[in-house]
Amino acid sequence: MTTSSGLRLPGLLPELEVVRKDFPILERVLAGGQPLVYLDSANTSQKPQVVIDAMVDHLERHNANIARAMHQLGAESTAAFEEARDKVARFLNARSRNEVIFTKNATEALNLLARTIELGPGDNVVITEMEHHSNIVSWQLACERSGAELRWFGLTDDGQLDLSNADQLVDDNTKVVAFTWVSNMLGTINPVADLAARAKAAGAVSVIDASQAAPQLVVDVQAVVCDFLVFTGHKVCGPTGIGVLWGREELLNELPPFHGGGEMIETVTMARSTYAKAPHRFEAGTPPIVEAVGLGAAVEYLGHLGLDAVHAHEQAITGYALEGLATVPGLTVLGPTDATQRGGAISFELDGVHPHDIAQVLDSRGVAVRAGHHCAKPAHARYGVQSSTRMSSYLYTTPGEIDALVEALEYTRSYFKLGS
Amino acid sequence: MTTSSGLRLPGLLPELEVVRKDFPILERVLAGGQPLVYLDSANTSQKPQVVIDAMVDHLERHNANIARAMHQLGAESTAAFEEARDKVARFLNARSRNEVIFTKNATEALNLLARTIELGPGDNVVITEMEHHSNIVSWQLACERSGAELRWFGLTDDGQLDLSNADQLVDDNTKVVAFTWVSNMLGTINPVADLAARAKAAGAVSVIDASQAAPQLVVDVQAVVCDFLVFTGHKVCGPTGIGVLWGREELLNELPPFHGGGEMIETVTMARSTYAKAPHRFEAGTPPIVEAVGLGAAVEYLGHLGLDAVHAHEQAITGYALEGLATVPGLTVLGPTDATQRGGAISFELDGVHPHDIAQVLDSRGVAVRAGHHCAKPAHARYGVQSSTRMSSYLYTTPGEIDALVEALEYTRSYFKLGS
Amino acid sequence: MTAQDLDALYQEIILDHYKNPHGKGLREEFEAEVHHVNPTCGDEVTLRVHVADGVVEDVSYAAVGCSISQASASVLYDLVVGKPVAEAMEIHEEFLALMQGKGTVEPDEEVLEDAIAFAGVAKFPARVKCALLSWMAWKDATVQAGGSND
Amino acid sequence: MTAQDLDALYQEIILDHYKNPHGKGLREEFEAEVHHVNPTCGDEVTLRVHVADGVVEDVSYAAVGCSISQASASVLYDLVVGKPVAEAMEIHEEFLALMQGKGTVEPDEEVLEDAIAFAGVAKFPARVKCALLSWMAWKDATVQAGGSND
Ligand SMILES: Cc1ncc(COP(=O)(O)O)c(C=O)c1O
Ligand SMILES: Cc1ncc(COP(=O)(O)O)c(C=O)c1O
Repeated sequence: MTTSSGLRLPGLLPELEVVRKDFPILERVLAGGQPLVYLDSANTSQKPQVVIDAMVDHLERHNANIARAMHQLGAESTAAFEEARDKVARFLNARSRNEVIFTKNATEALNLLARTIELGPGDNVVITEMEHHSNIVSWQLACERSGAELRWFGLTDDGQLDLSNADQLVDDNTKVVAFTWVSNMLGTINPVADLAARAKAAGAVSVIDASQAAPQLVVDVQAVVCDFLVFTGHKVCGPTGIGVLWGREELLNELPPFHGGGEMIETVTMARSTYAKAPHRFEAGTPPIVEAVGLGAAVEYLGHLGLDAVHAHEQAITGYALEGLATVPGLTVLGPTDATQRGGAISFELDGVHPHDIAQVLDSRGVAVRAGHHCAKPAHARYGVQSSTRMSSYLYTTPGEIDALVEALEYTRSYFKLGS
Repeated sequence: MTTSSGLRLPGLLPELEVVRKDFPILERVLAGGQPLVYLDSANTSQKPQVVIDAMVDHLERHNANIARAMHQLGAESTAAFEEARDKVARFLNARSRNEVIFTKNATEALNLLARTIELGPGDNVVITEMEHHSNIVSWQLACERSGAELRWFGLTDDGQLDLSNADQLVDDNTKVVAFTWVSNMLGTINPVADLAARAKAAGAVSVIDASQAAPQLVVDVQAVVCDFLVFTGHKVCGPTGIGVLWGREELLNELPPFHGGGEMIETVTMARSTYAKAPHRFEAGTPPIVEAVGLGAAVEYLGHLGLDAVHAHEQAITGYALEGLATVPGLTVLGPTDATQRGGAISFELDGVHPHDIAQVLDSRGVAVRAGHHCAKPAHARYGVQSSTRMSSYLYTTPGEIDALVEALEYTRSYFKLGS
Repeated sequence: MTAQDLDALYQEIILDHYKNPHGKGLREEFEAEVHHVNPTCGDEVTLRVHVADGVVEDVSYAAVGCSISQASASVLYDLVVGKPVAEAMEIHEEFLALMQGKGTVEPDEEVLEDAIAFAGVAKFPARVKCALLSWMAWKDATVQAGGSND
Repeated sequence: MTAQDLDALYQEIILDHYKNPHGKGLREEFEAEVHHVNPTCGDEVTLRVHVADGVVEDVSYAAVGCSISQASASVLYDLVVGKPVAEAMEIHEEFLALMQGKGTVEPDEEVLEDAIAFAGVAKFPARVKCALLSWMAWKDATVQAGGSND
């Protein structure tokens, strides 16, 4: 029922019903016979069959450790892993495959940078008030360790970065400017190329958190002209357990090693060791092999659909959702309300009902959303909000699912006996 | 052919042929129609169908982010993830599930400790000359950062730890004693309870690398009385992308945070944050969820077979292999030659043929072994060896496969025209 | 979860306490104050205890949170104020056992009174933390106040 | 891989060079010495170059490694010693292209002589590093010696 809406919005992915068939979980029936309406994709995306199949094929037919193994399975596994690196390099339009480092998730990628970029007293790091905790706490800890100062861009009332004091914030002592491309709470799309250029002008490195951008926008590291960029596998149709750190090759090779262990070395004696170049320098230990294979299949899948088409779909659904949400009495959207200027995560408040309670009632109707601070407490605090409810769509979301959300919100209001 | 050996060694797993059917890859036919003889399990183990199926079921039916998601899929995913923690806690006989921290691999677990245990000038860290690079380089880097001194136990000619100067090595300034339970190169099984007691007596913490022990021995952290212990998922029939750090709960809660990010916090403001207790304190970001599910299924699978039975099988195969290898002219085994005193990884040299060349010829017969330094360069250097060939069996290995190895080694000798 | 589950969770008693919480507000007489947070959702409670002669004289609190967490603070107030600390701690234990029982524990109405309405919450692991937020804060504060050393 | 693949890899020429390596040993006259390691297996080469008047006068080396890496050092010696540096660098390029061609590049016997026997190695990614170890070391050393700046 939720997928059969007669509505045909311009911009939707062609053959959306066929695309949905790629995702086995979308056929899941929940308790009480409710069909699944999954609107929590900014939290984690669902996985298409090709990704699952690529992983299963690897585990059932090609599993072996990589690099170190010289036998046939080892060669196959190594080739599959390194091919995944090639696919990610293409996905990001990286100059070289050596610029792609596989990490555990976006959080590890950010912490890798916060641990290896040299900072000291007198230096400063500039972030923003709309960052995910991963791009806040990592730098707080780095500043505590090093004595550097942490600064941040504030936010305007309408959910944008406040750049009015940018010249004072980013100064000659700035070593790092780290910011999100798309906010996971407000949906705001930031002017990343400008921010990266500002960092460069000040002699600082730019770090872009593309965790929410990579799923839905064309991410071209050469076009943005940034220094480092991270994203996480599980939000781009890939599995958990894998993330990506991209960095300019010469910068990566200037960083000291992160973890010590197998595969990151050149040679080891008990007294001292020397280290390999990027990417291996930063991939100590057995990497997430089958996860890389899954991620490779995922970005290839996105490439086949076309990121432009995915983005258009996201905008169409987001616009439709903003319209629908506006019809719910007492509902306030946090962040920009122009669908063409924002990502697909929409956080909102509903007068008189706590987000936990909203999410709970929605769940009883099969509608899956997130409630809480979405790992963005400071951005919530900025707007005087303790927690919010967030719906987030993805390439498989239908207008009918948005209808189901809006109906379920109406039901929530009546369940908690709110007048209209 | 390789699995049909008439031989019935005492100690083999009952119904070995049935057990082998659990592992789809063992039916793999390699180039030239060769059946796979997989003797590289110390590098990574193969995966039983139950592990693959558990992962697929999770991805196709229950996938959602954990902890933060309040909807039905979120609850299912969280339950599956936390159940995996319970399974691992039981596998290790941990006092509390809070003592089990999921990491990316053993390497990350060791580096987590090397980054968070406080060290300073005057302190020392004691390791051994038979460690895997992960348990060497991690501490080298920690000592470089902190000014602490790195010390190590040497090795005796017969492949054991040289404990003769233990009282001088481990002294009042020792903060950490880190050592492997089973050597991945020599196969040596170390007296871990004694070493842990020695660390305790000196007021140091003990760190056990159980990466090679967990697959084949009963690992009981309460019986060993150690402080920290790590192992890696992919060597115990689980997937890549996951490892385990176990630590005594009170010690874990004394350590500072490792990575900053989602789920490891209590509260976050732009200026400062406070942190959750273990295990969450050390699990910043989206954890390897489907990997934990796979690992949970893997340790449960091992539990059903019985670690005692797996160990007996390993000993039977290792004894048979040592006998077989002894028949090959010019072959020298590195490490203990008494099967009851060692693990299942057997490294050896063959006069006149380089390990790469051996592995290559073996591969042409379908026999998969490892050649190189096995991430244990110092142990190789100790015995004046540049690199070696390593065969490593596991619970699915048959005597027939050992026969195939020995025949292939004979063939290697004749291929390189070595006289007998 | 189904519509019936929803009704089992949001019992009338809970919604009543949510709309009209008992004992809410921070009052001046207290020996200990604590601040607890639910890290997942950011819900918070600041809670003060006033203990005299081994008796819980007052529990006062300011809380931001969902219906379950608000109602459970209100029920806590009703159940412990006026009781000897030892008895209040036993009630705490009983409520904890109910919440952690995954829906298998039968609540004792004699002891838990209105709190038996939380039996339905125990089936929702994500909400158990909400129900326990103020209870955990109360225990923490009471121990700090020296009212109990267990 | 099959038995035929094995024979394609271990050509007679390779095994001959392995058993009787040309130019092996470290000799005294040199402008640069480098030490390269194959991190995966630990194979090592110490290599010295002696360049005079733009000509590769000598390449001397001590190496520990497999048949492929040993034979390729021997073949390197044969191919570059006595050649002008520029020409030797071209041979290097040609050998590199052959090794990185995944078995699709047809080697030019005029230029590569015995080194054409390494065509089979290109099909084994794990062994390409072995074949290139001494060649990479030679290029590194020659650049350091100022013999070439490309
Ligand atoms: C003894 C030992 N320690 C540590 C490791 C590292 O494990 P991983 O590469 O999964 O981090 C290994 C395996 O490679 C090992 O054998
Ligand atoms: C903007 C942003 N940055 C970082 C992250 C962290 O990603 P992960 O939890 O996979 O490390 C997320 C998602 O949780 C995110 O939305």
